[in-house]
Amino acid sequence: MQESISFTPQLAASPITGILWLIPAVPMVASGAMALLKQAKRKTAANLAIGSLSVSLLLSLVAFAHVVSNWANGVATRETVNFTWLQFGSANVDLGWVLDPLSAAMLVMVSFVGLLIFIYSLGYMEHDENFTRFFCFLSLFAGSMLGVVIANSLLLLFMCWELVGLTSYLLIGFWYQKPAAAAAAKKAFITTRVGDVFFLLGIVWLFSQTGTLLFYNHGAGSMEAGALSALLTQPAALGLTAAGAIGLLIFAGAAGKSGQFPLHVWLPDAMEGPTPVSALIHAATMVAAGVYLIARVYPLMHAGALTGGTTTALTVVTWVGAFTAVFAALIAVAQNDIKRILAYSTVSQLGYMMAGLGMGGVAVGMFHLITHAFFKALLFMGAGSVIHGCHEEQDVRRMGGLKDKMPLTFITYAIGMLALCGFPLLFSGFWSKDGILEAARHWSVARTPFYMLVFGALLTAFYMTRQVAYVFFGESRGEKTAHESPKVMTTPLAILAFFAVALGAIGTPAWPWFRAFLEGGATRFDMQGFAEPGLMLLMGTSTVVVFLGLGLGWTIYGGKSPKAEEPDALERAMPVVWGWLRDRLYVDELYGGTVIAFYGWWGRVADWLDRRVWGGLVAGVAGLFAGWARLNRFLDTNVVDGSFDKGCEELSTKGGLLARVQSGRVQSYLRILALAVVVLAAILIWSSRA
Amino acid sequence: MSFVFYLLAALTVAGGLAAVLLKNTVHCALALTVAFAGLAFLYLNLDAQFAGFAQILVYIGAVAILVVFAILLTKGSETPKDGVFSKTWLAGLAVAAGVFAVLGWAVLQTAPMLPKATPAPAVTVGQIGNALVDRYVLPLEIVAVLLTVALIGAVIVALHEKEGTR
Amino acid sequence: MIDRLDQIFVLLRQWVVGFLPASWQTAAAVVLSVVVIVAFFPALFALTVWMERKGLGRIQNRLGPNRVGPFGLLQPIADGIKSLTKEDIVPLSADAAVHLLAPLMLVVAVFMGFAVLPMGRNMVLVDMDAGLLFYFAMGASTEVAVFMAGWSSRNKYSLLGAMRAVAQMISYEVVLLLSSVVVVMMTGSLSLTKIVEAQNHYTWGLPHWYIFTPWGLAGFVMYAIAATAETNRSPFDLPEGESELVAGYHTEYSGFKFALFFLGEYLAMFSISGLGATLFLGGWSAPFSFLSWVPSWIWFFSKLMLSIFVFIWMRGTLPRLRQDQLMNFAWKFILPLCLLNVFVAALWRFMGEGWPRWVVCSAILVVAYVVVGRIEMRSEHFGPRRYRYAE
Amino acid sequence: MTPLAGFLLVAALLFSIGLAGALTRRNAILVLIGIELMLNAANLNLIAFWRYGPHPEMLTGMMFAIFSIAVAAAEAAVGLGLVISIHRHANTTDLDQMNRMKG
Repeated sequence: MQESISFTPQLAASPITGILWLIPAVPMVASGAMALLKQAKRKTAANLAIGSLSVSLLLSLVAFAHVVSNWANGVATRETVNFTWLQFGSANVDLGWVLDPLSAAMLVMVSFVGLLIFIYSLGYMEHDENFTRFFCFLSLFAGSMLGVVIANSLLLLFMCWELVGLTSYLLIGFWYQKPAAAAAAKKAFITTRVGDVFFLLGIVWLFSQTGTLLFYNHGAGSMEAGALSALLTQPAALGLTAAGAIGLLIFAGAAGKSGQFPLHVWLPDAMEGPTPVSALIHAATMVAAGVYLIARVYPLMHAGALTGGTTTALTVVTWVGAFTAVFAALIAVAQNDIKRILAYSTVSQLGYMMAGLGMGGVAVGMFHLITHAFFKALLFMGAGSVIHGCHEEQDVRRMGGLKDKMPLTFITYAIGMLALCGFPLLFSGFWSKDGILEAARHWSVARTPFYMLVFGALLTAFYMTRQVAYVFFGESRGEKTAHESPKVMTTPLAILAFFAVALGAIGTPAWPWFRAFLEGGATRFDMQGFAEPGLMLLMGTSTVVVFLGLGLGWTIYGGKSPKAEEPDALERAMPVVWGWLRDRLYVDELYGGTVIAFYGWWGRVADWLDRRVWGGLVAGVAGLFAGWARLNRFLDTNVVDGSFDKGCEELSTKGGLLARVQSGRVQSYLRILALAVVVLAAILIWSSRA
Repeated sequence: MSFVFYLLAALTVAGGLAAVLLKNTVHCALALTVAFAGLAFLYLNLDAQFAGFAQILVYIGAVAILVVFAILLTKGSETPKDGVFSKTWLAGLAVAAGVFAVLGWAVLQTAPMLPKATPAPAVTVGQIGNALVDRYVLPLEIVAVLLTVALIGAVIVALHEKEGTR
Repeated sequence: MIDRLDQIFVLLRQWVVGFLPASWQTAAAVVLSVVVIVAFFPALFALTVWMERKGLGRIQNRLGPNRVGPFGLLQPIADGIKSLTKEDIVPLSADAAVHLLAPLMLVVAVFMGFAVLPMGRNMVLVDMDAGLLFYFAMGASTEVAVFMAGWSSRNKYSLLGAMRAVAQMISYEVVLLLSSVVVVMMTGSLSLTKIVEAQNHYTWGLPHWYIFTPWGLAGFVMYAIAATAETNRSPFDLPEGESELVAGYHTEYSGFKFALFFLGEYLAMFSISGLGATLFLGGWSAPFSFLSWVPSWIWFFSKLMLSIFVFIWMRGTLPRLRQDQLMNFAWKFILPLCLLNVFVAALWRFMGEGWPRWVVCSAILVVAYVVVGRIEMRSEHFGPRRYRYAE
Repeated sequence: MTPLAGFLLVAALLFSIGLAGALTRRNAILVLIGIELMLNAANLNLIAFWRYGPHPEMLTGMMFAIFSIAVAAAEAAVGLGLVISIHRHANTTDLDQMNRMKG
């Protein structure tokens, strides 16, 4: 019997891997249940969402523990469960899920941060009448994101990827009454779609080359030596190997999701969504999905690299990342919407991650991803709490002096901000960012990215200081008086703040636990890690840079509290540049002026063609036929009819006779049928024997 | 041609004849079950165990009962005064006879070239099951859909159109 | 010695058959076993009737039969003599032939069912490859007999009873089949002997009976309910609800024919209990490995009698359902759960060894049971009926 | 006469009987009964050919028969449902009176 079941998977080495699919399945089922709920059943919805996600968190922790224990026994975990989904001809499409350090770490991060944000939203969305729908979307998102994480097949990953895109669309446009929100949702959807097209192309190409979309399948997967070497021999255009080209296509998709330079425009607008959404999707998890994707297909990207060297794909990733980092940081300096500032900082941090992946490998990029997920979620939720406290005010110039009114928010926010700036030694951001800088310093291709990233760090410290100075210091400039947010919102803040500090401990040069965990080496604590030549110097530089940024920011914005109307301090200094930055370097306008304008123009042309040319033609033809028809009618009425009518009468009388046959009796029909069969059979047999 | 075969054939044909000839409709239905049973035994005689039992289960267990229900629901059990055969029964009979003539003629014509007795094939239910889910999986799915549709359709057709009930 | 005792009936048969010429032996063996079955189960029937009347008496705080013989043990025999000597009345307007055929057909069909039941190691009349299917085919053909009985009596009570009986039997036969399908899915065979063999293993002295799995337990419960309905036992005894329609489809029967119906009913009960034991309770296999020296047939019949006792117990305890409740219960409650159970069994097989499948499968079943139950109980199918007068 | 020919003859006879019933009875239900008989005759053919055919292990004829049994069950259900609903409308199952669809 066992054999007759075609899709029996090669059963996982451990029970936990066998039921890994439950991790995404549970929230998805929950969201399905919520979709059926009445809007009034807020409590049920909240319980369902949080309960299901905590189940996922529990399972993720079990999986993580399993991986860690394996690792402690010196076994690198990579357990997969694969099964055939479709089969056409000889090719069959397999799906499956994988448990390895990468997915385990990501699972825990996503479900943990997600859970905190769910709890936070309880408070934040309290007064929204579509509470239930909100949680339905949230859990659907959580489910599909976890699906992306565990996917062992590029196709499954792509499905979940699209689901994630859909939920992000739904959630950005959650307040669809606001035209801005609706527009932002559309923009996000379409922009990411541009990337996804390339991604899909990459998938198809990969399938056509390797015949499988599984990452790991006991040596037969597309991320394993056999397939990769095959890909390397395949030349593609522009002196790229097939591996490189596919890598670039996939990177285009990743760039779309995690807002890398050409496709970053949707992310800042996405802030129209509710703040928990911004925190969950557009800071912690979804935008990180792109980075995660690159980490997943890293073998492909890295394939064919000479020892210590790099590949075209990785170089592109690096440059795009580094450029995005600086570019977005620059724009962030001149924004006034508290969430927009964070959004641009997210874009720039994603740039850091990409650069880290490009230059330092999976461990560096992923470490920054994890730490960033925590402190950026913290920042966003802090911002949310501020907005909540200031009665939906988002303009930093209309806030101020909040540090006394909302102390808890202030402290946690400060911690997040310092972590983001990479304040030395204490904060996780420092270590992860230093990891990237360290990698950049050793990069063989060029030195420029290093300087760019350092400059980016300076800018980061600067704009964060500006923001904090605006929001929390000086005296209040808002109309209404602010108030501290409820416990249900501040508690997650505190927890996240703790991790924003503590996570640094697992990634210091002295004890690179995380890197060892991902790459499966042994690790122990020794101070010699710092003794590596130039490392101290590097740490010194970044420290100096950070303090420089903080100092600059403070000297310019600290203490004083300009009126909302009067121009910004920097604006007075250099209005032109400021204008550019405030207008986001005109990227949107550029797209508007080129692509969109072209479509608009083309649409008008088509419209004109329709109205004038084709329409005219049609009208002309129609007129022609109309005239012909008139002529006919004349002939008919005067010539044909007489004789024709006679003929008709004849026919109807004869037809009446014929209609007798149609007696309406079933059996008569049946009889005729049988007769026909008899005759037919007789003829057949007769002919056959003759 | 064994004795058993003749016995079963006689049983089946007699059942069929009774089913179409008897006056009382319910008797017809019962005679039909006899014919079905005879057929089932014929299948067994042909070493088609599974088909035989399926025949009993489906036809005697379900179809015959269904017919009986229909008869009682349409009070067709009482025999009409003006005969049970339609006005055109003679023509119908003639046609049926013609059909039998042609078929029988064909069989007898081809009888010499038909294969002689072959050893009984050893077919287990397991093989049938595997064939169902592997070579014949598509027909299986389609039949499943068909049965569902038929079920729903029959229910809807037979439902009262009166609102209030269901 | 022990296995001699285990195989005692088989050996006896060989011994008896040994006296005949070789050419007749196989046929003779079959005939002999048939004779034994046909002789044994009516005897068991007599015993069971006594048990039932005694048990009901205890439950209803009466003494039960206590005049004929010690503890009224000879009561069934007295009843038998009575019904055999009674006049056989056939209503004037009745359809005599059908009226006569119905009870015979019923009893024959029921007896057929025993042919495939393995009543002990090597103790099965015909080890058919499609045994289960055969059993259900025979069960299906009893419905026709019941209908014949009800219709031929020309009595509205009989007809109503027959209609109820047939409708109920058809509905619950679906459930019966579907709840047995899971076992077939797991064993991969329709042969009852193979099914028993598949359950005849032990870990730490505990048997691998199917009832000790989530889907098996669910399947067994549903099977038991369906079996109760299939044999028209209380609480599903509407076809014979004497308070509603005198005695259902055998109202117009008396004397020996009635006795045949009575017998057929109990035989059906035996065979369906035996099948249940075979499918879910490991047939003739011992409940603990250290008890496997006890002869297999003892285990089979003790399981059978146990379920008979449960039948009697239920009859003494539960009130009768209403027809619409009965139908709704079959089609809207058990059937969905049955289908889900089939799915769960597939999932069980799909997930392979290990604890997760236990958790997941049980969780699914329990949740479905609770949810469907809640929904159904809300709907008016099961609650008190809203009567609409003057329609 | 070969066994196969015998089965085929029985099937032919049964088919003709069913056809005769379908053609001569007035009660719609009995017409359905006739059709059932015809279907069964076809099944008998299928199984006979499977049994005496060249490749019984391929199970083709058997499968045909099994599927046609299933389909016949569906047919019976729908047909009888139709008969019942017709009876509800026209209050008759006499086919000679059901001739409203005459041309």
